[in-house]
Amino acid sequence: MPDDKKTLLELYRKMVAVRQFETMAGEHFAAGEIPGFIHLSIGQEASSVGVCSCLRKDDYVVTTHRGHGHMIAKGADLKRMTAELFGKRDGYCKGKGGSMHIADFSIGFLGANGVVAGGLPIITGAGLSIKLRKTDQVALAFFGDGACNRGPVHEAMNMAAIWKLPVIFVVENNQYASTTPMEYSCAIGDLCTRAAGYGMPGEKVDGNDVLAVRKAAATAVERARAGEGPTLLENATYRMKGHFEGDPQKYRKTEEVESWGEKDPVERFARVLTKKKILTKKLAASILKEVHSELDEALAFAQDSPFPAPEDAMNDLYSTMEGGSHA
Amino acid sequence: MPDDKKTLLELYRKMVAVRQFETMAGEHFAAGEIPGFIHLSIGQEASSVGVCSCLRKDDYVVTTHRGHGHMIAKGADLKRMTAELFGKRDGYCKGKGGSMHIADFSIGFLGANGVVAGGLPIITGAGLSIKLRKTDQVALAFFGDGACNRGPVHEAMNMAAIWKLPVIFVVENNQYASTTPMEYSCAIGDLCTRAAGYGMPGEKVDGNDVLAVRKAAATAVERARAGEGPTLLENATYRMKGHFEGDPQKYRKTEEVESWGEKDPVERFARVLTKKKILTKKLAASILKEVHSELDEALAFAQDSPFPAPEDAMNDLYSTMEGGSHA
Amino acid sequence: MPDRILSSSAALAEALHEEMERDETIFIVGEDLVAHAGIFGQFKGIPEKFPGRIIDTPISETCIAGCGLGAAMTGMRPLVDFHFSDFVTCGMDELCNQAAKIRYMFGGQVKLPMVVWCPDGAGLRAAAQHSQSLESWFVHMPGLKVVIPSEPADVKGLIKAAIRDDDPVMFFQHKKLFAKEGPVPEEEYVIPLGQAAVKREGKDVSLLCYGSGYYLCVEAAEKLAGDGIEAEVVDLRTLKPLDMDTVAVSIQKTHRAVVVHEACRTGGFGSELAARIQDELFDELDAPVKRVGAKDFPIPFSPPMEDFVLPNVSDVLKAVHAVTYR
Amino acid sequence: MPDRILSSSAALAEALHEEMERDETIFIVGEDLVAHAGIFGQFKGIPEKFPGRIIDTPISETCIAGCGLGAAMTGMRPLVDFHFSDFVTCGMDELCNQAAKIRYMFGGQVKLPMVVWCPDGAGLRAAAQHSQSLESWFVHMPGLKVVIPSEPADVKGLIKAAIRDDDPVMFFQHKKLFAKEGPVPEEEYVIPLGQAAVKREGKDVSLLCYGSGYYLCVEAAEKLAGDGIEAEVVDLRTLKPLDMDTVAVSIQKTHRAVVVHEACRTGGFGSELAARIQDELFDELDAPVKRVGAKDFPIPFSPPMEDFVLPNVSDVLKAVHAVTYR
Ligand SMILES: Cc1ncc(C[n+]2csc(CCOP(=O)(O)OP(=O)(O)O)c2C)c(N)n1
Ligand SMILES: Cc1ncc(C[n+]2csc(CCOP(=O)(O)OP(=O)(O)O)c2C)c(N)n1
Ligand SMILES: [Mg+2]
Ligand SMILES: [Mg+2]
Repeated sequence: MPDDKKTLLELYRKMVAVRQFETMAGEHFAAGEIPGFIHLSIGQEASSVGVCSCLRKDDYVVTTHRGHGHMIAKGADLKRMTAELFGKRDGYCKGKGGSMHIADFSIGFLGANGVVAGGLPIITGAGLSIKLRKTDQVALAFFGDGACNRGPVHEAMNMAAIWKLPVIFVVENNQYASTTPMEYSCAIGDLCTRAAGYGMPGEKVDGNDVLAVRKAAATAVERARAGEGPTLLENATYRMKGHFEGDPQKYRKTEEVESWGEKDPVERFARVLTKKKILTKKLAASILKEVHSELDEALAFAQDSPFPAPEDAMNDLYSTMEGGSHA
Repeated sequence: MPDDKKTLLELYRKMVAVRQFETMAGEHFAAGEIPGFIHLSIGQEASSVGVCSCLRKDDYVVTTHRGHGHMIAKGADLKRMTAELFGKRDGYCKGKGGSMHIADFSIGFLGANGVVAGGLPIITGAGLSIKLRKTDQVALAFFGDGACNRGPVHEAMNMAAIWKLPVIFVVENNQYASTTPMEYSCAIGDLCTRAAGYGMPGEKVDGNDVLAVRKAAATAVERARAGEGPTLLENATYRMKGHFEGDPQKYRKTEEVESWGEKDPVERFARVLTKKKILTKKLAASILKEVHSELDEALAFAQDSPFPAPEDAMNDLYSTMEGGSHA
Repeated sequence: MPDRILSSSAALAEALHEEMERDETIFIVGEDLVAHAGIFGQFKGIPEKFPGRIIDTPISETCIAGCGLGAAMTGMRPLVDFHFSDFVTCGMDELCNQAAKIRYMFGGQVKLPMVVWCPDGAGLRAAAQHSQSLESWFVHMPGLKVVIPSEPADVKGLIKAAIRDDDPVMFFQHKKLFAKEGPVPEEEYVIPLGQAAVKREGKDVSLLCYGSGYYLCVEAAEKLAGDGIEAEVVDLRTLKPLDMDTVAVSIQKTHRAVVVHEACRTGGFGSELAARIQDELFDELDAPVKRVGAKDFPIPFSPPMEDFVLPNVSDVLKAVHAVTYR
Repeated sequence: MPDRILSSSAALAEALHEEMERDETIFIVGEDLVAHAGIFGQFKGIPEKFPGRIIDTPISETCIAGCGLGAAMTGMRPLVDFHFSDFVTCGMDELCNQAAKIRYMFGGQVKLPMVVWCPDGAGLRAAAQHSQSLESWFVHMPGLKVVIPSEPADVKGLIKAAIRDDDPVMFFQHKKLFAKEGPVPEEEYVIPLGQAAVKREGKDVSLLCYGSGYYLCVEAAEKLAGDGIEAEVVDLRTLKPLDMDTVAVSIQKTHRAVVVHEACRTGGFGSELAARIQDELFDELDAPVKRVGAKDFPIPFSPPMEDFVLPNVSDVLKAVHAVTYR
């Protein structure tokens, strides 16, 4: 996996794109333009971008309620993403899904999920499908530290392991599940140690270091593509914002939040690239500008897109419904 | 825990009782006297008896579809057990439960379960209840190697571990889940290694050696009573009969069955006791006779007990149902 | 003493304070309860007042449900918070194959005093996986009771009855109703399960409802009064046990009925109630029993579509006109 | 060519052989399938003929369901064997929050050709946790289709339609019917979903049924014929989509209807159908629609009690007499 200048800058650009997308989404949520509730991944960009940089377009990904970053990193169209968050007709899901239920099958993005751990059995099925169809795709699931405590995660890891499915399990351990600290809901230090119980490799990675993430993910992807089975990666990171936008966050101290602010993965990578003389202030500014102009475009697209007609609610349920009434 | 002569003989007597009960049940099932289907624990007596020998009457136990042995070992009345298997009015559950759904709350036996792993969340709740009520009881679950692959097992172990509940998880690894060999459904050799993923001790025990089982269980029970939290015990054993009575058993070889027959836990313990000069042929014969006469009594009780009246089906659903109709 | 005006959240919290004071076997268990006193503030003050008796869990709905059950089987009286009713899907085995059946299967050996508390309903733009009303699944499951209050006073009286009940009770509260206020008596009271309330009298049509459907009916009844139609509003409050007597008395008066709920129409509780009414009161009916419920689609995210799928006051009016036209 | 006489197991196996031959994206996944070709012998010959396309799983119902879904989303056409329908409780999230909603939530981006195959029903003395008929839960879940064949010929034609369908289909077969035999056409045929079959014509009462209820109705109709009552037996075959046209035509002729199923009565499919009939065909009805189903109890183990709880032919007769008396 080449880590040439172009690649590194592309990683950085993606991280900035995720960060700025999330920031934009937060602002427009606050302004009342985004209905429902949204969960931002600010602080976790190294994980989404690092992992997805190892994937092909035809590889499969599922994510969680906190999946904007993963989707952008997998190559989604910002316009249709934004429009979906806004509940507009030109959104990826025509406004039916919103932030928590967004997908783009054309890039193998099999969807966000409003049910914690809901994607894990699905990705296992995608892995089985790859194996049955004998392609060299891989299937990858992002999930949270909190999700690790749900049964489907256990069943999925075991099943992927016994069948040596090309599945990569990426737990983004951002220290909290909603209000619950990871140390409360888990009696061991590292979630990745559970991998041993399934007979698969498990690795803990500095999840705020995009290159470390990328390296670990590359190994896992290679393993999977080679038919050697699944891997569990634990990306240790931190969500810098509330669980959802508007979260009163009584469960954590300002100092803690601030200390993690210093480990901000985007700034950190910028420092690395600057040191390597790959990134300059000027280049950083122009990347940011480029990202902003893309986002402005996406925003305008979303704002201009009409709301769905009420009756559009009646489309897209069944593929075929003939010879009978369903209501 | 004293292992004096009396205790050892009592262990032996219990093992014989379980073995003979199961044999009797198999015969009367074949004769058409027991409705439905039954799952015998022949070959697993060291586990049921060894574990339960460490429990008090007020400790809680849940078991599976293969729970006759556990129930007898916990001190159940053979008469009411037999009557329940026969579907009779004087059975433990008045004929409503049968073999797979039998319980005796007076001895802390919270029930068999027709759903694989169904007892695990329940026993965790019993453990929580003990903790909240501040008693020194313990709560123990028997389950199978196949059950280990279900999500509730994962959730239960994690929950018991983080709260340090007085729960003991006993997996009876009898090498098969119905037709499925343990090695197929699990990519690791020992199920007990999963304990590490929850931060609890896990131990593999020769499940056909009643004293080894008893020793490991004693340690786990002590730990639980002392408030130090849960333990996972894996009792390696073998079911010497089919999954259910009538199982065509195409999935295993006669040689395998025969080779485990040589490790028969009852005979093995008899040899140990004989060597220690605790058991003589004569004593063994008299124990067997004693057990048989108990079983004859139980059988007569069951056969004499009337079937429930059809309308008895309408009792026992709700504790209270006033002020409205439920149908 | 005049009634205070309280929200449903406050009414619930008040009832729980009183009950937990009274009976120390009561405890609350679920996800993310302590830090914010429940996601709807429904447990306000309880973490401070009853430390250790409101317990945060990992995200493990299956085990949470089973855990409540195991505690209920061994002397405790748990209230299990299911976070969002949509996630009952993760505990259906524990609720339906275990909690609902254990007393029966074991021949009545044990009591199961457990409340499964589920915020349900749509309207928050929370989309398909956080908006469902699934009560009819549980009505179809012998061994469970099903309670769905509408007004704050009902919340208080019914949660007390549910907690004191020795059987497993599914208790649903609509997410959009937590902040809604209403008078709540100060004094101790319990509303027995299985008692519907005629909340508005009328002679022309019976509006049979519960939960959020109640508010649709109240508004519809106001409007109908303007048109000279006197609608009787019967708040069922508990679906199992069901107060069929009150329903029958109302229909014997009005001879027309509309069932209103937010759950989707096909297979919803309206089907059960309509089927029973036409069976038991066939000769009383001057028109078919109409059912108002959500259209048979998952709840879509975007506001115009969500609003379209959900039942509204004009759906109730239309149904009333259809049955009173005859 | 005269029809062969086959059991439902054999009819299912035959259909699967033909379909798997035709379309290599079809595979079967579930517990304990290979060694004994399914617990009811329903997959006879498939392990030998299609190795690798019938896959044993660990005991992990949640993941099995999700696994089928993930495969369906990515180009395969899985048949998920749920072992016993009672265990759908362990996969409700995957079936109802995922499979039923994913196409819709994602704006129609994907097709989900998945059959969830569930042996259901009682009568085997298997007690409360292995005897349920839970179809009405899924009828209440938009996004799923629900198919329940009765006779072997229906099994063959309907499983083919279910497999070829691009939506998730819940397919229930009664455990006691696997061995029951009937004529099955030799030639290729598919029974489209949403087509009921009038299997016996009659002018006095419509018996609306499916699955094991069908056989109760056939027997009842015979008996009724002796009493001079001509019962029309309508085998619904699929509950969603529902062939309401055929139901309506029948009722327009008979003006009386009894719905018969094994699921417990309260909240069962009979409620939905009765509610719809009285709504849509009010003026056609000369008597209330009666529902015959199991009594509202878990299935007890002991034979006399199980028999008492389950619906039987005399329940059907009683219901018919109640509606034809008027
Ligand atoms: C099955 C289920 N239970 C509970 C919830 C409510 N919920 C949404 S997100 C969340 C916390 C998830 O924590 P984690 O898995 O660590 O992901 P993070 O939010 O930290 O990204 C909870 C409890 C849910 N959506 N689904
Ligand atoms: C949730 C669930 N899935 C499947 C079954 C069917 N079933 C009953 S026993 C059994 C095998 C259990 O194996 P194991 O846990 O090893 O226990 P053993 O029978 O060996 O004692 C299966 C698959 C069930 N009862 N419950
Ligand atoms: Mg987290
Ligand atoms: Mg086993």
